[in-house]
Amino acid sequence: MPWDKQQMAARAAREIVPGSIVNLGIGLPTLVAGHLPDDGSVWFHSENGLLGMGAFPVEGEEDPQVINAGKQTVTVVPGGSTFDSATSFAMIRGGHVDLAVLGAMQVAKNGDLANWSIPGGKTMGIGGAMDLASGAKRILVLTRHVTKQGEPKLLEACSYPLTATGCVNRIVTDLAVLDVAGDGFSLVELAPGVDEAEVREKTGAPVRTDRDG
Amino acid sequence: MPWDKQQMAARAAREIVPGSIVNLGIGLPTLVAGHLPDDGSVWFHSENGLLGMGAFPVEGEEDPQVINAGKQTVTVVPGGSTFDSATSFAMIRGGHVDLAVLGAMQVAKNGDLANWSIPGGKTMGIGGAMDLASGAKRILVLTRHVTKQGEPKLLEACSYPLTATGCVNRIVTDLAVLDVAGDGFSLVELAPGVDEAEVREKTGAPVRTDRDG
Amino acid sequence: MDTDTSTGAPAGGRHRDKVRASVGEALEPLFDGARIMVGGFGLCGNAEALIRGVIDRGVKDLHLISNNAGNLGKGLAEWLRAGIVARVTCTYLGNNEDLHRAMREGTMRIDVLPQGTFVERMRAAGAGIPAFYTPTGVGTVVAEGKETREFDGRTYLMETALPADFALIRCRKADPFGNGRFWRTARNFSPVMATAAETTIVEADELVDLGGLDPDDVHLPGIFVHHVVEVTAHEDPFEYRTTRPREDG
Amino acid sequence: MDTDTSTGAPAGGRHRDKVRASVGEALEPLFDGARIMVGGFGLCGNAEALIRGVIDRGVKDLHLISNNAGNLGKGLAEWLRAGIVARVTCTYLGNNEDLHRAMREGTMRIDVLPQGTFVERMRAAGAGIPAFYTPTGVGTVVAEGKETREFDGRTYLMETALPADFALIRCRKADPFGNGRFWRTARNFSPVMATAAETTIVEADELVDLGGLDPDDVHLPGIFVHHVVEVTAHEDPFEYRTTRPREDG
Repeated sequence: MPWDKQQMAARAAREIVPGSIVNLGIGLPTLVAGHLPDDGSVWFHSENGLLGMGAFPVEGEEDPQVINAGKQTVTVVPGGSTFDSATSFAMIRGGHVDLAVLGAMQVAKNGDLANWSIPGGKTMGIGGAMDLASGAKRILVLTRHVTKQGEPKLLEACSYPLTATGCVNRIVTDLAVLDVAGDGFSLVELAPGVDEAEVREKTGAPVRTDRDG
Repeated sequence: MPWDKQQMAARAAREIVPGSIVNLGIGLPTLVAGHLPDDGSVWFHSENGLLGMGAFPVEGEEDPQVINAGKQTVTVVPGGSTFDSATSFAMIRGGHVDLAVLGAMQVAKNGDLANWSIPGGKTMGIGGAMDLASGAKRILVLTRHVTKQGEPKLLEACSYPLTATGCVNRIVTDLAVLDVAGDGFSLVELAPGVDEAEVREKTGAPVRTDRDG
Repeated sequence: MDTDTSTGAPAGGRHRDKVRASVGEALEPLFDGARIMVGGFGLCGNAEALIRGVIDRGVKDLHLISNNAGNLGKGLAEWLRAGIVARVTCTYLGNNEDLHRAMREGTMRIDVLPQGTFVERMRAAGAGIPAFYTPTGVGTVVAEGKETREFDGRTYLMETALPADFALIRCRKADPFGNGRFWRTARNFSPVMATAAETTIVEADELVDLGGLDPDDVHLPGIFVHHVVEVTAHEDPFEYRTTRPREDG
Repeated sequence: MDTDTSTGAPAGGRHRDKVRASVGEALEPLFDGARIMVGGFGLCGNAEALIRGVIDRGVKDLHLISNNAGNLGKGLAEWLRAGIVARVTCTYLGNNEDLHRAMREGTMRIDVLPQGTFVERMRAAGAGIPAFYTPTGVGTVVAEGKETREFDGRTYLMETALPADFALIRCRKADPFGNGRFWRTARNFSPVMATAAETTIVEADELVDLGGLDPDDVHLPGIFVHHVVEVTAHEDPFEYRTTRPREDG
């Protein structure tokens, strides 16, 4: 049985090492925070100018001037800091953020990422996506394996406008964990009850396993 | 009789308009502050990271971590602020400093300034001189009219390594006040008892007056 | 700038008498066609009174430079509805239906930039840097028409400074010289915009005395500020009010 | 970086357990030939214990990146005397006789940069900007061998990022995550150097608890810091002790 959203987030959380600085993109990636040990060993960066982002506030303690990049009310953990956007993006572009967990519309076998615009659709804008995709040390994509229409999202090449080229390292989907391998995707792990055949069928580029060499 | 150092500084102080941000170079220019009204209308910027630099501290109240760019102990006026060097030079290079008062070894008729190195002599270094000379909105040079050896410092062209090209607006010397005029220097004012002939004689480029022009 | 004819020096500096009695007075310098930067991340940290005041001021054909250009019909979305904006430079449209409508109807030019490039271009303008290179946007539509260059084997885009005529920003505290301090994530683009604009106008929740801010506590030095107006009442709307239950804490 | 073979992900982040028990322990990562940035404007804001500790550490052939490389025989001048420096990048020699001697005798390569360019190159390194354009130095010896380019009719030099292996800086206060706060003009280059170095080591006058600094009061976010050591005793020498008489005040 494929992973559900929370199981996907939990699997993604296993990719996060203690002592790292992590930026979680808008949407599915925000669920990842809930699956980490509450020991203060991971520091969340929010590109609107906050390092040390904490959980949502307790009801009644919301501050409209304490928000994350998705404009949700959040809290600041002890040891958190606030700063201007130039400093915040210096952190990102300068390679100081260890990991960004991003959503995706399409990922290509060479690591190209498309996650900001669908041709002919409503453009939400770029926001911090391009800077995060090209600036963070490691990019983990968290996405369903196929679109609502059942089309593969892991492809030979992206057809949608790119966010950044060759930036993705690993992908966690509802079916599997895969690495970008240049000539295809390398299977790291299968969701329980999902087999290689299903993953291959639903992936738009070659999927290889260790056994393939 | 030519102006002495304090009279030169007093004359330079007359160039400073209320409500302006001023950076005073090391040496003679630092005397200028003592000739301004103590009404808080002029804000001194020190490139080591201080805006709102005040007078020297009262004896016994010196703080080795409150210094100016000449590494002298100073104070901070109410409304003063401290910041890092990148911000400090953003202020300078970004044109936010209204006036820099700088010393000079040589000034050319086109506004070229040389004030950091004498070939064959001891090089003190560049420090903030080049950024100030090319970044401040207006450059006032405060210098003796001739060298200790009696050589003119206001010249057709500088022979010493330049600090910046075409940057000087006005020069206050012990003999006169002159503007850079491209084809020479334009006489603005004479020190008491100094005549045009003396200024012309001690200047290495044409000196013109309103009558010439 | 006016010139004092007796000395040839500038006649009056801008760094005195900065406190304005009203929003209208603070906005007096605006003009039609001005490039105006407005601070805030969405509706967070908006100079609400200045934003509304611009509509009353009656200027038009503005080039708005702002991360979001409002949201939920509030803030800068009111400028879009009022028809006083000719051009928008932003990074994110999100659920800002007024901006989507403007884009759909082609009523104004809308440039969407990567957020890091957006703020770094403003920082460059404020810091006297005419252009810089960034990895962001290489190989994307953002790179179209731009120079690329390799450094140490990686490709970068050249981006140029983004200046403005005015910046309208909100501070939690400001003093009469314009030194400012922000609250939490309300800081965002505001202190950078202040450096990039020819004239910066600050809406301060609280105007403190000169000396009321410790020198080490100033987020925005007054050298970058030209007008200050105190506005004590703000709506500060929530965009997405997310909470956890109290028993959780 | 080590790799956890089960996931292929990096095995351990650097942003935990940053507090070091001693200067020696804090300096353990140093190596021969390292590029080391050291904060301070002259002797103001020097990480005195770290500076001395580097000599005890026994590393050599260092590339020192510092505004002044010491003065009056103190601070970094001790590195010059100890013969552990192969190269200096600075902006000002002034009365630093040890540096003048090194320049005279040609015992090390010494590059003298404009101060604004020096700090902006470090800021660029920390911010992922490989190069930028500046008006400073055009038409001077600083421009030799560098590209120039016109923007809007003015000529600018291209300058490149200046990174380092280590930054040694001094904070007045720091917390265990490495968030730091400086005192007055002791801030200078330090927070910028912290961004430009692969590893930043902070000497804190006072180590406070996590949460001991308000988020809005942090000058240097801990993301840029990797080791923190508390050192309570400092000489903090005066370079030029200038005063006015008490009756004047």
